[in-house]
Amino acid sequence: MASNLICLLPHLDRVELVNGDELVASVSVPQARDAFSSYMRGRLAEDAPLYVQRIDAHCAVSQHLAAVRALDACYNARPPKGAIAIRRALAYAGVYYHHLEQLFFSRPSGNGGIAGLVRTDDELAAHDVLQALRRARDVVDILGGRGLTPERGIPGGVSVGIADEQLSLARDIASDLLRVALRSEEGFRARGARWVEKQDLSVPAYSLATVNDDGEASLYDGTLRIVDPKGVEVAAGDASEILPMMMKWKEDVPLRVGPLARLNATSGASTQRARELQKHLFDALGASPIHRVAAGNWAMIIELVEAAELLSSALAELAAGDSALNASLDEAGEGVAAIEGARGTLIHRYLLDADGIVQEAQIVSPDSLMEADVNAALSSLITGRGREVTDDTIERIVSLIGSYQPAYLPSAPFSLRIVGRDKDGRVSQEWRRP
Amino acid sequence: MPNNKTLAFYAGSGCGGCSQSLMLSPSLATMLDGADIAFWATRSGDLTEDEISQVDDKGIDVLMFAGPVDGEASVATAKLLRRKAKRVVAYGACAHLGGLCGLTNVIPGAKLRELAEKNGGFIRPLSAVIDVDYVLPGCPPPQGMVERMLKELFLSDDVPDVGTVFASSKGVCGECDRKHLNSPLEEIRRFHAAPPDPDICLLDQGYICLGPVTRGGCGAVCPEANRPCTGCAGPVAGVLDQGGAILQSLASLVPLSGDVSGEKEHRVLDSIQDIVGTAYKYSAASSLLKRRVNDGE
Amino acid sequence: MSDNKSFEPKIIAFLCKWTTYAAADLCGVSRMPYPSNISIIKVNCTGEVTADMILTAFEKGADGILIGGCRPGHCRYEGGNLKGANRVYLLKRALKEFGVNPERIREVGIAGAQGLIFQRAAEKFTADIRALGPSPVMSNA
Amino acid sequence: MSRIGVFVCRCGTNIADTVDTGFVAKTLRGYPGVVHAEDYDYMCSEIGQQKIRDAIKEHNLDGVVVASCTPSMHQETFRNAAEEAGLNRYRLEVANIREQVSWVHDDREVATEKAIRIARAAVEKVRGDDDLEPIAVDHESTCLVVGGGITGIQAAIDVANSGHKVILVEKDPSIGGHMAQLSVTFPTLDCAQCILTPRMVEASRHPNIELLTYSEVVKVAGYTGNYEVTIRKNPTYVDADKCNLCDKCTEVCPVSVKEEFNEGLSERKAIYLPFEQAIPSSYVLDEDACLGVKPIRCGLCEEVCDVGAIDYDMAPEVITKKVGTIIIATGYDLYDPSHLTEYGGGKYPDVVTSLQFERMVHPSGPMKGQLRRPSDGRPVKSVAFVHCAGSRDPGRHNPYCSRICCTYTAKQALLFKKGVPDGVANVFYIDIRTDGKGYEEFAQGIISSRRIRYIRGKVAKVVDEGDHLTVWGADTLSGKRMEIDVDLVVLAMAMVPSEGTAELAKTFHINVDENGFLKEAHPKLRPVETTTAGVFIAGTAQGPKDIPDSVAQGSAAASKAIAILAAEQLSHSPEVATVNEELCSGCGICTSACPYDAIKVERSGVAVVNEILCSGCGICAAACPAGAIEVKNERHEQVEDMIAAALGSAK
Repeated sequence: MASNLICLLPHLDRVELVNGDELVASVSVPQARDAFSSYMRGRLAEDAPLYVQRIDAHCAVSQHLAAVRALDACYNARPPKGAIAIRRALAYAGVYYHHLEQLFFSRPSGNGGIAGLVRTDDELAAHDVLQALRRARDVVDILGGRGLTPERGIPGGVSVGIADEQLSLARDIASDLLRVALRSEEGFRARGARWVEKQDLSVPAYSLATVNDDGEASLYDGTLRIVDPKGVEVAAGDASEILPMMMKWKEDVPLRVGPLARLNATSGASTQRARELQKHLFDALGASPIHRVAAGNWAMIIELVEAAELLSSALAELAAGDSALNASLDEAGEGVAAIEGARGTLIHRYLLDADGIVQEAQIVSPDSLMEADVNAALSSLITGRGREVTDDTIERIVSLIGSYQPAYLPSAPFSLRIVGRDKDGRVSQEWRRP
Repeated sequence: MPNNKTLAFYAGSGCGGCSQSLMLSPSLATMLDGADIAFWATRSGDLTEDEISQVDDKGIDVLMFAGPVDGEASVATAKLLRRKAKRVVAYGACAHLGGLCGLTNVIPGAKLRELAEKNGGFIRPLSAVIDVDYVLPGCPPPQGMVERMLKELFLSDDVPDVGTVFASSKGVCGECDRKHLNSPLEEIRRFHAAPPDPDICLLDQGYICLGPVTRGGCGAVCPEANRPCTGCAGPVAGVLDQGGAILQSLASLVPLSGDVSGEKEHRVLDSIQDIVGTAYKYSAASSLLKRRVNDGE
Repeated sequence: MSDNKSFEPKIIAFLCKWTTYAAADLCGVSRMPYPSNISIIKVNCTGEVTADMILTAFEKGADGILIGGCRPGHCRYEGGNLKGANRVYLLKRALKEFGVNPERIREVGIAGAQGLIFQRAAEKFTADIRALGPSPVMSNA
Repeated sequence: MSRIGVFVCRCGTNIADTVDTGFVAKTLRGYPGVVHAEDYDYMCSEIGQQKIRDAIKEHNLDGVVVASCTPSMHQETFRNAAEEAGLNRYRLEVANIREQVSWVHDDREVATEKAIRIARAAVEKVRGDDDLEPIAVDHESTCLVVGGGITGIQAAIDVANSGHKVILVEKDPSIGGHMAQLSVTFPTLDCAQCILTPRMVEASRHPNIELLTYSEVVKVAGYTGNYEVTIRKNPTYVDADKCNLCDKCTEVCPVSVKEEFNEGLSERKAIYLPFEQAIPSSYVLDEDACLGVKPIRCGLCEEVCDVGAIDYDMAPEVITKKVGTIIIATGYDLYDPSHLTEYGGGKYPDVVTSLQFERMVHPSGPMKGQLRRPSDGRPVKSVAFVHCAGSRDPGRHNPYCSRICCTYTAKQALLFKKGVPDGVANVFYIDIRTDGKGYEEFAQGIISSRRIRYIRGKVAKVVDEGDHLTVWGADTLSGKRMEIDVDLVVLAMAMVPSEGTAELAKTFHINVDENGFLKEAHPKLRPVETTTAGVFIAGTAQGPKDIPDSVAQGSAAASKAIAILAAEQLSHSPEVATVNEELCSGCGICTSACPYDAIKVERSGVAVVNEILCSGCGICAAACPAGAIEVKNERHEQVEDMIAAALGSAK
């Protein structure tokens, strides 16, 4: 393992396919033990949101906000409404940006992304999508203070308010983003839905998501809720309650997070249009909970619409010139917070000393939460294929991993390695994701 | 004008921010129009050594290299890529300086270090292993700098001088609108208390801001967002060691108390926490000391 | 630790031309030897010594750095030596983080007439650096 | 590519004994940029210098290194030679291989190797050196003297006599200072007024001296040769030109306050004449004591003034003056006696300070020379003089010796015995320090006359018993405890810097020492200069001293000032800080680092160096976060290359 920062986060590293004579399959989500904690130890607490977003730039906004919220908890601070409003809007813009990028630019199809895309004559002009992505970045810039990697979040609030003209610019952009999201969803339904329907691999799993007071999905804060494969609630609580449970579960209980889980573990989207669009999904694949792995893509594009709607209404509510943007901070201590990151539930935990210096730090990423689920899916796939390793098997594995899209491949800058081993455990064969 | 160059993008490792910053550039489409793309690898796995080898030597006009160099394998890849490219751009803070990854060079006794050492690799800036022709700073590079690079490299008849850094030679302060009062540094402040006054120089208020030692070109975005500059664009043209430069300046701002023991000044200086994470956040690997050593400490 | 018997430390001395540099001259005039390990760079004031100068010296292979200026309170430039001392104080904290023993930098305040004190300081510092062994910084490339 | 010549001096055998100079020259010949290298017996000799001149011409050298003795010895010699051959003098550097190599190392191999490194480092410096020209500066030819005591008066007269204008600023209403208060001066016992007054008059009438009394300097800007000073003239409310000293105003004035000139032993009115010989000779209305001039609440003085000299509408006047040099002679105050609680200082009326005693024995003082106890007016028959009151007491008071107390106490004891022949004078001393010309003879004469009782020991305590004071002490010679009843105790108070000296030092950008006195540039070699060029100090503001020393310093400062004022133009070293505008972002950190206010961030957003103010110390360069500031010919790259060469490392 290199000392690259990505290894600080639990991430998908490789798929072990063959173990001696026995054909098995397992993903591995290693993390240098305590690496993130070692890296962060001794750092200024308020810098944590700046580090984490640069460890994981695809999910920069989610990482930033998860760290900021965990710091709120460390200082026992209750940010004022104005600050929460800004952060919420930022969270929605971040999810929008992420989903758009993932869906159009980081798919494991085409020749590696952007270069091919620009030359594609898609009905949704590549130019339009790229423009929307840029504008989404501009909203992140306005709300977060810096494009791609926000700066505004600080313990107990935000560093500064948003100027009037900036706010109205963001509002203009947001309505445009909704338009693009709706067109995208339409386009997807026309072509992608059929593809999803064909991918019949279905793996029952528990689902984890954050719900608001009405039981609807929430993308910033709320109560964590876990439902079993049948959709029956098995646990609910805040991050500090759920975290210890997760740590015990994640090895052996198939747990799913991300857009599909947000569909399964909640009463549905919190916005009207997204709710309507969810009906199409249910019509095609049956009622919630849906365990068809490929449905993650569909759920994601609906969430793109939801994020745009939420962004518009959050921006409408934002009052420029609100000066009460910071809460007083208590003595520093330990804090845990979860946020519905674009890729799924993301949990941050920090332990600070009295000076606000990081002593311990922990990130529980969607990747690591879903380890068991992916393994179950792989296992099911391999068994179904008669344990024969052909090129087609590899293709299917890649496709399966791709279906966990929200949480997997594109966001890990490491390649997916598919490894076969001989009897002695030596790597005998190795495939790389094309 | 159409761009007839052959270009390539390679992000060996890293967080993915650099490729996004390039993708989002408004000039991207213009740049790609007419260009040949040798490869566009946003992670090392996108491209094997064999695939790179197939490209003609000097067959790439401009190669943009993002991400840190962090081990023998990546050094070899960097050298191979160098052979294939006429011009190499160190793209983003990791390639330019080692970036945030560079802090792992300095973490004492951590597992991370052992792992890195076993791998024969500390974080190094690209220029430590191959000749670098151009630098695009930033974590990730700010839009203005990306635009400038694309224009000068691909959309202009003139080729920029080797050694060009697509940023200002001056510090971020030159672009910061905050009012500068020249206040002495008598107390270090952090975001524990209320955030700083958004109109007054952060250093004046006791917040450690790397604006003076960091290349501008970003438009002082972070101070604009009421947060101090953390130095992502690397040292200004006139200094070698970014961290050393901010430390000497901070010490200079502490007023002499008149007591020659220096106790009062030391109290202020002692209250600066996380020296490396603050002064060398992105530049530890490219500092004059480069990495942590064992000096019998 | 290396074989310190065969180890000859390389020491760069940044000396203020008004005082410690003159004290070193006085050692010469008085034929008071001190270790040849010390190479002197004349500066106007220890307050002129930059972080780049100190770190460059380490990077170029110095095992120790002696900074000699006016005694505290006696600077010709109204506390330039104290400003320099504050910079070194902070820089030493960074050196420590990089694992470099901050004892490799020593500051002395020696008046121009104090040749003997310079001689002793030079001897002591050379002996101390010899005991610390070679600086690991240069082999760090 | 540089064309550098290297000349290695053998210095007879001084260098050549330990350093193989031939090998050094040979090795340097192979160093990049060196086109000529040779060694010679004595480079400083005419022949040696000629070698430099010849080589510069022959090889068209653009830089020269002379490896020889310390640069403070012959750098100027060699630079002159280089200049004669047409090379800019600042392109010659000296590598110090005698004092710092051959004379301190004895191993020939080691010394030779080190000499090579040192010479190479000098080559690296020369390689980066630019042509520089000294900076010529026009200047003002007026001198500002601050403080109108005997020191300031002396300095003012000396400068004025050299034909230059002087502005003499005094914060009190009259010049004269403490000397005007004294009875007689030791060791000659001539009357202080008699020798001072002619000088005061001379100063006031001198055509080149402009006298500004009741005035204070509030701001100083600029640099040597070109200072702009802002002076506040406080209102006296009396037109000095009209006042005819009739004294009617004081007769009607209803307010009485303690009289400063008599150290509080008498009272004066709110409108008053500072003292009889005051210059300017005019009454002054003390605004703080007056019942009120704005609005006028009394007006009696104006009513009785026949000549209409009283003007209640006077207001403070702020003026600016341009001066070339400044002499500060702001004198001393006595240490506050109330710090000496064990002696009842400031509390017991019959425990007086040495200056109060001067007024008491002064023939025209408040007691007309008849010594009486301030408390009850009884004649004084016995006195205890206490030496070192507040001096030489590092823990509690001032650590230093006030220098003049031993001698003046002897004088005061003598004056007491003269006035009260049957009186008893006791002097408590630690030891007797009488270091001036004739002082020892004077004091010993008094001590050995045995008319005065000298007791070696400190006074522990003074107790006011109503009709007398009891002095508790010890005679350390006999080891006996002492308990003496006296009518009066005189404390030989320590001298301290006059009030406001610390602020004054800030105003003039100069330093104070650990005791608060103004600090000289060098305690021995530059006693009246400060680290700020063109600002000089003299008299007791610099440290305790007697009248002759003060006057001598006044004259010394005057001669230093005249040297500048008389110069056609001032010349300034060109090795000053310079700002690279391409790198400076205008952060302003340099401005707080500069000891001389020589660097400012201009509107253009970059820092600008005032080369005339800049001393080239480089402190700003090390404060600059951007590496934008460098001292000319000592640029960062030069120094870094020198470091590498000195370490024997590649660049």
